[in-house]
Amino acid sequence: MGSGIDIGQVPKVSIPINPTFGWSVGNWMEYFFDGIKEGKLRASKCPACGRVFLPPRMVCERCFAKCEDWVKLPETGTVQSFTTAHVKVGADGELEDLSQPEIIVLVKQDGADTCVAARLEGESASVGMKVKAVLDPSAENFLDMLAGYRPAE
Amino acid sequence: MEYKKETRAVEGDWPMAYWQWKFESIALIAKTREAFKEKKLLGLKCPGCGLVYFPPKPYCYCLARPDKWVEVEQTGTITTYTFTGAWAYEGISEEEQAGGAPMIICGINFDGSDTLTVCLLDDAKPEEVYVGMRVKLKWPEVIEGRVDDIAHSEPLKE
Amino acid sequence: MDKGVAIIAYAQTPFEADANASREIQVLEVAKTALEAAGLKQEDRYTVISATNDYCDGRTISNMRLVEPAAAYKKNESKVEMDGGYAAIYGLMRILSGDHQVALVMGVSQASVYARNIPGIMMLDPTFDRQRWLLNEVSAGALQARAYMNAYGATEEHFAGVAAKNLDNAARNPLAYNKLAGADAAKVLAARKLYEPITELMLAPFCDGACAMVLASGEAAAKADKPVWVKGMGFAHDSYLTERPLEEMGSLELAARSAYDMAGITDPASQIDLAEVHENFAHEELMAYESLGFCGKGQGGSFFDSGATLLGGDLPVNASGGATGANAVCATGLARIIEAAMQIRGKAGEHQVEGVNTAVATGQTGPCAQENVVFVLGGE
Amino acid sequence: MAHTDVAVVGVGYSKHVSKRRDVNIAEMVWEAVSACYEDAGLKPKDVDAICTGNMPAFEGVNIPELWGAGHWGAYGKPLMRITTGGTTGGSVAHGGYYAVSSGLFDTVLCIAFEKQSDGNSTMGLNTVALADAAAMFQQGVDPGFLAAFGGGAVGIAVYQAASYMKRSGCTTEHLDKVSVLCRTNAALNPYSHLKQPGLTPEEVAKTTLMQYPIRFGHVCPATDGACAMLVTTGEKAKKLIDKPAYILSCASCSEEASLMGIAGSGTTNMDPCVQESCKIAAKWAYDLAGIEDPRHEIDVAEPYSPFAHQLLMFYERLLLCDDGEAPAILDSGSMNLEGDLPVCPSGGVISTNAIGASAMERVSEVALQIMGKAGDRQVKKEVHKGVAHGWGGAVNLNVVAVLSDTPRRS
Repeated sequence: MGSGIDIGQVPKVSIPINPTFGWSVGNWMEYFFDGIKEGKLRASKCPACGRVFLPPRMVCERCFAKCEDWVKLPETGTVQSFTTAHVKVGADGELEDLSQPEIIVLVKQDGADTCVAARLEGESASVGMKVKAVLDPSAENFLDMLAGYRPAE
Repeated sequence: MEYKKETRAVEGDWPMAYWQWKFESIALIAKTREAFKEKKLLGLKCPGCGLVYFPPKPYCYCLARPDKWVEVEQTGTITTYTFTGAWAYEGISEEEQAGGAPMIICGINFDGSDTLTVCLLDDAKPEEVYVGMRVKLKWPEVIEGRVDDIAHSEPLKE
Repeated sequence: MDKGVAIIAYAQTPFEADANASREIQVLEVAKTALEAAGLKQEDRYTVISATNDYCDGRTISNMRLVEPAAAYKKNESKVEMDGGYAAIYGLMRILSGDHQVALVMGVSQASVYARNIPGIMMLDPTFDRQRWLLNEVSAGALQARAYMNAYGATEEHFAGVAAKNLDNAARNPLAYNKLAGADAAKVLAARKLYEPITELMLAPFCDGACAMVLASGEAAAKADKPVWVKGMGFAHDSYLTERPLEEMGSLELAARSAYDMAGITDPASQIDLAEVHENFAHEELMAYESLGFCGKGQGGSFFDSGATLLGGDLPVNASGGATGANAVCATGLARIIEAAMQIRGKAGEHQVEGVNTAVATGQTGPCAQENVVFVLGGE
Repeated sequence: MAHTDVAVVGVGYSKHVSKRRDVNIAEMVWEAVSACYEDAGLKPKDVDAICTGNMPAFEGVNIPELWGAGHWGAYGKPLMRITTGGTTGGSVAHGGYYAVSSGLFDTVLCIAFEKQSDGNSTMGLNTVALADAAAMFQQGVDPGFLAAFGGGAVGIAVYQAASYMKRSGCTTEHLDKVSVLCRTNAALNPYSHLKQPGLTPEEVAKTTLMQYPIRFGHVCPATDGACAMLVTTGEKAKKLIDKPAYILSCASCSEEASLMGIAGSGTTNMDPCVQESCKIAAKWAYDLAGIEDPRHEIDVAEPYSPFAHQLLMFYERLLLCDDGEAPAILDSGSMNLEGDLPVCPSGGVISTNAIGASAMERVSEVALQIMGKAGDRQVKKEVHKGVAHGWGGAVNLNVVAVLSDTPRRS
């Protein structure tokens, strides 16, 4: 049995096309973004187990119940975990060095049972640190309306 | 919460421009293209099952790897076909008929090979085409060593 | 398991940064080698399960072009879009159903042709996290590492130690890609900082590679030389990364429990001789020690300090170098199963551990090890 | 060796329309899942494992289960994702079958879906061939020329249709009739997308020609939708419902890709209408199911047919008649709801195509017909056995499942 023909370096090709997408966020996330526009942090709540979801979910994964209850959460929360980022993922998927390190925090909003990953405006972070959400209702991209967190005094 | 029929959409993409693909067959076809300049069709024969692949292919279903260049005939048989342009269909409107120049596209099994090559069929009417029809390759006036060099075929008058 | 299924053959390509072969040719090589080792021919009857990812391969229906190279021509074929460990699970199910006697399973990916960290970002919640571009597999891993350190007192030195062990082990594995003989914790800590506490040497770098394995029913395995028996298996799904306690590996724990139940393992630390763990980051290996029951909750760091998981220890983990040594997405978990089988057969060469009869192997999919699969393997 | 019977005990669908912009992917799928639980009278706690799939390029989300499966009751459960292109839904159902018949799990939830409106569906399909296209450009092929070779918007289906028609004597009138059969059946199905009650062949014949011989009226729509199916052991099924639909057997078969691209095409699949792999898969499935004479033993068929000619072609390849006989059988009226062997009572893929879900919806429809739960589209004859089919890849993958009102083993 032959092992093919020696062709030297195997050629590579590419094509300059980037398929685009538009993911509809659904009514639960819609209500969340509408809320931030009015300066409110709205979380959905499971009617069965009371779990509070921020960002909101339509279904509680533990109870399979539809989360039709809503609660308004305070702007404060607690850092669950954090990382100091020295890199970011570039458009080509490689890790590029950042000129200035930045801090990414995983925050549990007071009253919520799930977390939000966001930037921390500040020099340092620690687990358990109290933080306050920075809302920017006029942000051009609605995903940036929850701009990040800053240390709560 | 007022239920909306249309909610916001997050825009994003798949940056495929940064993806690449590796193809052994590109190198194999490059050799075939060179042979076009001598008006030759080169196929690749599998040592395992004896199939001749034209265009050449780097692997075979039998798990052996085709490794022997063989010359393939320039006559062949149509195994499948279609037409472009709405003109080909009976009973269509005039606007549809204005749909552009007619093209017959067919899959040809060149004699001496076991695979299919897609070519245009010139000098034939759609109603004349059939599976099993004999055709031959029609070389362009200037052969540049491109895949397009073997883009055209014509009915074989035997 | 009352009905026996055995691993009767396997094959791996060398893992490389940029293999001089397409994924089709890599798959053909492992499929052909594994079939031959199993004494099978293309025309024999077997089912084929591949593990590939459309986004890594840059092809919708990534299995479509693999039919011939994967020895799947005119075969009963399917594909899982997860780690290769899941292909092994599906192959196992097909045999246990009684409809099939032999299954060829495989996994392949080539990081040299895709934008490395993008497929991971495309796994995130598209309605929120994804386009915020903060989370990716590495930053999420860092958040998990910190949560684990905070909960249980593990340190960066522990992570560095694990990475150094795996890099050094990989140096003995001729197929590994990321190797560093004599690596030590200081070297790992001094490497390029990515997302703290993760340095470049603490992660499993994406690379090119493929592997394949042949599973057979007890009957079909009867003639095989040194079959390795699947004693137990389990797999489980955990919550999305922002909705669960990151300091735990819930799905690995569940998967291990079901695999151990099946295999009759009640005291993993004493009953298991060796583990091959799919760790995308050094800290995940420590967390796996706990989830696999090698030590108590929160004791991953001290268990590592005891030296048990070193190549000469009581319960060597990732003698092959693990995913740190080579991480071809979709092949990585299957490679762990194959490495564990090699150890049981006594065919692991320079990284062979003496006297391995029962081994555990894991595979994972998703950010922060969201989905996990566990296999318990045993010799005669 | 011990075996376990497998039965479908519940089926659920989301709405099937062209654009669901009020829900995200996970929420849309939840609709099908929750309807399915309700149909079976089960809860997520009763489920031992989950099998899912879609065709991810359409949504641009990699392994959407990671983010979405919590909405489907997957928390803490074994989950396996199976994706095989057009055959995905069928492959997922097969996964559910093997999960139960292996004896490893009792009750398995199968989920298949597609939300095409989140992406660009033409682009989604193009990503099947972009790699090959890139290679062709590198060889000096003009993009426009390549598009014509690829069959333009309708792809390889046009070659297949032309070739099938030539071989079988099927005419364009037959294609029009197939569209009528399916779209009028779809009008009776609350979960179909394109409902056209009272459609006539003449109306189909007046739709715009895409490429010979395919007109717009012969082609499936792009649908947003999801399907869920609960399968369990024969023993549990009998306790749950009066009339479970047993999955007797599943088989798939792959041939070489015949995309007519750079890597060429090999042996048997040279002509895309031959579809030998469908015949092989059907043979394997019938053998396992103990069916010797499918033409007489099968009571209902759901061939996968996004293009009109495929309903006839796959009817033949599923060994329900000889090659070339299907057009005459269509003319005889036997394929209608009240016929001898009704085909695509659901309305078929030509009426509803949520890509990843489509091949599972063939299985679920046959199950509903056997369970007698198909509502207005329930076929007239008594249904004992049915065959469900899926097709995909670069015309090279076929999946077949055989269902029955009586179990295979006990």
